[in-house]
Amino acid sequence: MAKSFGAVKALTDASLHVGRGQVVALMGANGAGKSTFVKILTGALKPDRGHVLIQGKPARVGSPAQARASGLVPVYQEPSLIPDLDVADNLRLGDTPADDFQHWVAELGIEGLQLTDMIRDLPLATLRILDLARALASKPDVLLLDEMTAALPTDLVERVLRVVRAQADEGRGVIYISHRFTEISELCDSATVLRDGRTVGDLKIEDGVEEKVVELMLGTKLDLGSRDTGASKKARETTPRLEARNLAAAPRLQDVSFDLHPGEVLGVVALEGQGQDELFNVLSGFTKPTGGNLSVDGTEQSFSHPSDAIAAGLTFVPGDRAEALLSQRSVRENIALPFSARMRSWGPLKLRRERERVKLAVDRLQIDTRAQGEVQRLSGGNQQKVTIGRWLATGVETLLLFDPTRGIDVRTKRQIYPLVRELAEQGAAILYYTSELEEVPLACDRALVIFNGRVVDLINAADADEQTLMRAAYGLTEGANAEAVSAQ
Amino acid sequence: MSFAQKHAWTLGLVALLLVLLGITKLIQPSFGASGLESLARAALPFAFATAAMAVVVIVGGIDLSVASIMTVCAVTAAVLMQSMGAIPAVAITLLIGLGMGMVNGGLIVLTRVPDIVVTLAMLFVWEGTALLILNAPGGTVHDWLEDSIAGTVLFWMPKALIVMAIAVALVWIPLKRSKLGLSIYAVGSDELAAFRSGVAVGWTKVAAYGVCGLFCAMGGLSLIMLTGIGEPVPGPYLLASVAAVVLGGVVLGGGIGGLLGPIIAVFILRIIRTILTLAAVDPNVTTIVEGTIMVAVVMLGAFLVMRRNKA
Amino acid sequence: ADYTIGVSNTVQGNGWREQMICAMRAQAAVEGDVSGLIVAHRNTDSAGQLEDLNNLIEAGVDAIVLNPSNPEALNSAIDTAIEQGIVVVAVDAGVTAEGAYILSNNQEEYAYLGAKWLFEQVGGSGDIVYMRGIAGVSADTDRDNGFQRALAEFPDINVIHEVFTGWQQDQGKQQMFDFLATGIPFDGVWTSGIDNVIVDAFTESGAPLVPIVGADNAGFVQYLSEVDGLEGAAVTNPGSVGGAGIALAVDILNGEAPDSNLVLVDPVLWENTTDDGRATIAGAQNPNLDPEWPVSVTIPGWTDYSMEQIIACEGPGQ
Amino acid sequence: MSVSDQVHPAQDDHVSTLVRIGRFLGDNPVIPLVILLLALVGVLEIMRPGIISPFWFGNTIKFAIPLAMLAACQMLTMLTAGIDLSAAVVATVSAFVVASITPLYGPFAGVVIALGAAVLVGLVNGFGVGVARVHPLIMTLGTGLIATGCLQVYQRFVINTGSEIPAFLEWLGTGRTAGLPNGLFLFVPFAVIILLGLRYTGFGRLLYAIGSNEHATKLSGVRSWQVFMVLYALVGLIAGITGLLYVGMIRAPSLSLANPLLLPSAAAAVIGGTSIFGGRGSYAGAIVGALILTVLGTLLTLLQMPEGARIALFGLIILGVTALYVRLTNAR
Ligand SMILES: Nc1ncnc2c1ncn2[C@@H]1O[C@H](COP(=O)(O)OP(=O)(O)OP(=O)(O)O)[C@@H](O)[C@H]1O
Ligand SMILES: Nc1ncnc2c1ncn2[C@@H]1O[C@H](COP(=O)(O)OP(=O)(O)OP(=O)(O)O)[C@@H](O)[C@H]1O
Ligand SMILES: [Mg+2]
Ligand SMILES: [Mg+2]
Repeated sequence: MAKSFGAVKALTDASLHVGRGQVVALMGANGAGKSTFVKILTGALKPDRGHVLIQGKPARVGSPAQARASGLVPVYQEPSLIPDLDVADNLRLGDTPADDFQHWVAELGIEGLQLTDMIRDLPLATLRILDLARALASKPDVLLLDEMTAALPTDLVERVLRVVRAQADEGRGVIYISHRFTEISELCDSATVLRDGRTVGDLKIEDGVEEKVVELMLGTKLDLGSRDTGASKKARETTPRLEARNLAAAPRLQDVSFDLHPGEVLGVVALEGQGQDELFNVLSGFTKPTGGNLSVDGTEQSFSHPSDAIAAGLTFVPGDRAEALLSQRSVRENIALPFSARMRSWGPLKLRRERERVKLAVDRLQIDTRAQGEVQRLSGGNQQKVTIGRWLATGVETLLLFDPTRGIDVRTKRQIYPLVRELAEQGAAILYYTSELEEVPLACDRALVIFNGRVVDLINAADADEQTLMRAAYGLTEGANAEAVSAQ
Repeated sequence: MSFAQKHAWTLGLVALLLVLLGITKLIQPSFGASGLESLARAALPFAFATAAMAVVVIVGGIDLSVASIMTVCAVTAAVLMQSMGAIPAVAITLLIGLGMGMVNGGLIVLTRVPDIVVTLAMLFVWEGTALLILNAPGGTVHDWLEDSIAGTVLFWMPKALIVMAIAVALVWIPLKRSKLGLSIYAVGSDELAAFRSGVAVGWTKVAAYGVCGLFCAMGGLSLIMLTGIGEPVPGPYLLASVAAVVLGGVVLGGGIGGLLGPIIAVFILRIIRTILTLAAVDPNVTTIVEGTIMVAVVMLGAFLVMRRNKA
Repeated sequence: ADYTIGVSNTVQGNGWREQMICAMRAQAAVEGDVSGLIVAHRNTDSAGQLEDLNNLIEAGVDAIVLNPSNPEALNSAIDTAIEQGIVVVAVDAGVTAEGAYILSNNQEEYAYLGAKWLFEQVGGSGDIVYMRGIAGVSADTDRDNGFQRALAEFPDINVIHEVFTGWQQDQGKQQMFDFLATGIPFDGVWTSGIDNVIVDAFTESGAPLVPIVGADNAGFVQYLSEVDGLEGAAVTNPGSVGGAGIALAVDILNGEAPDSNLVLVDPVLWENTTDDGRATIAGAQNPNLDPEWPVSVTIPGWTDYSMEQIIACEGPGQ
Repeated sequence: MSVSDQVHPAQDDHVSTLVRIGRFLGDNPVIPLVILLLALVGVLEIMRPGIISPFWFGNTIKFAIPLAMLAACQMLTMLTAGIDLSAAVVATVSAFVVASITPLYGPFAGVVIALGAAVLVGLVNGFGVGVARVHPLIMTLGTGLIATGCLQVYQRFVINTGSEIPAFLEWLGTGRTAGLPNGLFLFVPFAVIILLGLRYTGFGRLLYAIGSNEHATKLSGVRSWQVFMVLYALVGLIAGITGLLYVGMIRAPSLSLANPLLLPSAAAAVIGGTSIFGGRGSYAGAIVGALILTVLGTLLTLLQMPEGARIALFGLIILGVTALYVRLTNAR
């Protein structure tokens, strides 16, 4: 397969083979062309070159409908349900049998879903599950899952893996894309690695394959992350940058208190829908809290607009990059956006300063700027970097990161952890929500665990192995650390 | 969501309409069956134009040429009726309207020029076509057609209202229940997601514009049924239909809304005109009042939605 | 008596129609028998005028004075009105409904008179620019009939350029500039009332003036006496015919109906090429009047209001 | 930089000339428009040999200027996914007010009151769009109606005060310097300000940003209502200035003077490549769009054919031009 978008060659020579009952991981760095490959295989894009064979016979997959008829059913990286229709109508649109669908929804652990619910009103994680359930209900021969789990909380990921494995065991083929090695090693039989649009290797999944895959993906060796937490201990002795006391916000944030010090990275860990969205919305000035108060550098603050929060030094990077990006504008304009936000800076631009700062941010994050004319042409991971780069360019005091590594490849992730650390060491205070528990020890000093809208635990990075975090996130540590938390 | 919540906007419009009818009755105690009858007749062309506009707005487009298509259909029918019976003439006109709409849709899909530009250009093309068909008012309409929308049945029910309801329902209800109707909403809501769900996006758009043309043809026919003559100059239906569509709860951009709300909005706009005339308000002020009410209703709607979202 | 009269008009924002409305208001104010005037005055089509007429009938008026958008399209409402004993008077243009009274400016004659003068002025042969109104509108069609009648009488006159101004000043001016730019020679211009901007187009571009026919709009009439070298004629087309319509309606309500249902107000031509004509023009001029208003603000024998009253533009009880 | 250089291949440089031309045009969308404009002028010259003269040139520019200025109103609002349906009415109001106030209180007062009225309408639009969040189409349609009504009421009080157009406006509207219309003395600085302002000021950036993703601008601390208020007030001011120029040009303060420019002004903006969905557009394109429409108007005025065919041809040519343009630049 080959595919170019104007000057950019997304795929040059990509091949892939899936047998019955096999789960093949499709791996590659951000921008390697994985999604493009999936789109071509399922008729959403026309390839420049290449062909698809099904059971050895050439197949035509000219449109998504044709692909579906040939048994190739995808779950794309972006939700593909119609926002203004209810669930039932979405099913009707693709002739998906509702009974099977509901069976799969239940199997995947989504409760309380009504067929009359509007897609628009459902949270992202649910949408991903519905996408999957819809695909499963059409009984595909080959299932193509593109970063299906990136936005899912850990509990749902497990169910998805179980269901997918069961599919393969029934004799279906699965193409599975993810940047998470734990999932790959748990689920997949083999891995096909793409680099710059070219298939560079097919590997069996076995112990120690991870390093080989990374090497193939990146074309270089890469250190695994590690770090020491000495500096941050010191940090906690200063006055807190951010003091939250008994914050509450509808519908799910009940009572959250914490201190965030300069030089510290405070992790936030929670299962889906425990109030973490509301917490970040309150801190970033999007919604007003219904209770509690918030002080920045010792002065009490009440934000009525994100610009108030920004003025107080609190900058927010949302998890969904589509929310934060000007998709049709250039990388430069995206990064420079906060410079013009306030009315007094509506005048002539300071072009030189802007160019310098933007370049600094781009270099520091190693943003791939080949398609910089329009941010929507960057790959997902690079888009994510742009959303962070915006705040590097303005200078950060307090950074609120909401799942910043969602859908990002290992290499980029390993650029982001040290960056976060480095910012903290330079005096920034960072609040870091992540849906991937293994990130906590790599990026954070301590982790705040939220369950049911309340803080249930505060765990030091040294103790934050996945099991401890998981138990806490499920609210299973009630009592032990809770007093310590409330005393803080 | 409960029925009342889902249709809150439409129910609000119905309430507003009832209040306005009450006000009319207060100002003019003799307002009754004949008043309703003339209200329904006045609303007829606006209702069809609005239905036409609503369909393309739902599919995510807009059609600036509705008034021009209506004019072409009106003069075509008026000319045809000089030489043939009403039924074939009506049938041919409906087909021509459908065809003109599909031409609009086809051009949008093929040229990939934005809807608003294509239909702006087609506004002129159809307007010119109408003048080429009839360069001065003329043609004829069979009497029974004119009578079919004049007067009342069952004491007070205006025939025009019944004709309107039947015509719109015959097209819209089967459409809305069909896969095509669903596709129209899907494409308007999220074109990419619809494509990926297997919807033939291009054909759906062509079909939606075709339905728009069909409603325009009905609008054109209603014009000649009202006036008895074909006039080759477009009336004020473009902006009025956009206004009614938005007032009726259809979201510009697509995917949300139906036809009932916009048609009720048409009646609201018409009855405001009636009230202002009955109250002998200075005509220059009526323009101001109409503009203000339009803006105020939409503002109020936005305000209520904001309140509800906060609560 | 204590009459309420309804007025319906379908063009707004043009000086002629505004004058017509003001004349109606002023006349209603001076008629002792009129206590109320309901005016429906907006931009709309025939279907919209039907709506307005029906609303006026609902309002229970005693008489309706309308400027019809089309002679045939309004019959259903007019018939209803007459059935209910409402007096209907069409002004400016006619209607075909049985029993309606018509007090009409003779549009065909308007065009014929001006065209004939123009053709004679250029010596019976030459090339003429023909600047019409809005294609497909009744008044434009009537005027075209008159123009064609005159044209038939002058076989050596050739229409070298025909264009529709849409009765818009800016479009007329731009179209004249465009034609002047072609350098094609011509001998005269007939306009359908977009007149003074045509004179401007000549003077601004430095082109030699040719005879121009316009209407009796204040701006053009002023030009006829002030612009050096302009030979031209204004054909009267009084908007005050609206006032006459009110007077007629009141007469009919009072039982003094005229013998015929049809009264044509024939236009008059004022030329600035004869002493008589120049004197008429000098007398008619009114530099303070809105330039789009016709200078013939009254119709002797029909209207009773004064200049001040029509300019005040107030109806009864205001 | 170093890592990404290794990881991603450099852009391919053996591409065909055709692709390269296409890409160049895609990056400079004004060029195909200018080519289309020149083609239309060529057709005109073939149709009426000798028409292309300095006189014609001056006229074309003269009539394109007000259209291009109103197109600026449409383009600027379209950048934020809006539109200004009241622009033409505002121009008319401003024209009528200046002509009716001047004989009473002099030209200075006339200009100030006219522009004041224009900015007022703009502020109301800005409030409706930015604060009350009414769709711009409805808001400006509504204020357009309201302004028309107010103008109608107003004109009744000035029927016999006469009207007078300030001499400098006549000079600006009708005079020529070195064969070129004096209107350029207003338009050239105006266009430069818009062009540079969009590219090199924070406000210009924000217009594009809000049109691309308003939510993202909010995240970055932009209070969009402020932007909308200033934008619509500015657009009102531009429409008001256009009205002043136009009344100097046409010298007939009619109650519907500039109203026919509404559809063409929106058409000029979209022909010029502005997306009505926001975030994309350039003023250079809109200016060329205005010139194309003006030349097209001349072309059709001079074609002898039935009026219906003329109107239909106008539509077909607009469609053809934009379709070709989209094909050439691959823009949407
Ligand atoms: N529309 C476009 N126009 C031009 N270039 C594009 C476009 N879309 C993507 N590209 C380029 O193609 C390359 C691969 O992007 P792609 O989205 O496939 O990355 P990816 O593998 O999905 O990475 P990520 O994991 O970051 O999402 C990028 O360098 C990008 O700049
Ligand atoms: N519509 C498009 N137009 C131009 N370039 C595109 C387009 N879609 C993708 N690309 C480019 O193609 C390349 C491959 O993108 P693709 O989305 O397949 O990457 P990916 O491997 O899925 O990455 P990720 O892991 O980030 O999802 C990228 O450089 C991307 O920028
Ligand atoms: Mg991808
Ligand atoms: Mg990607």
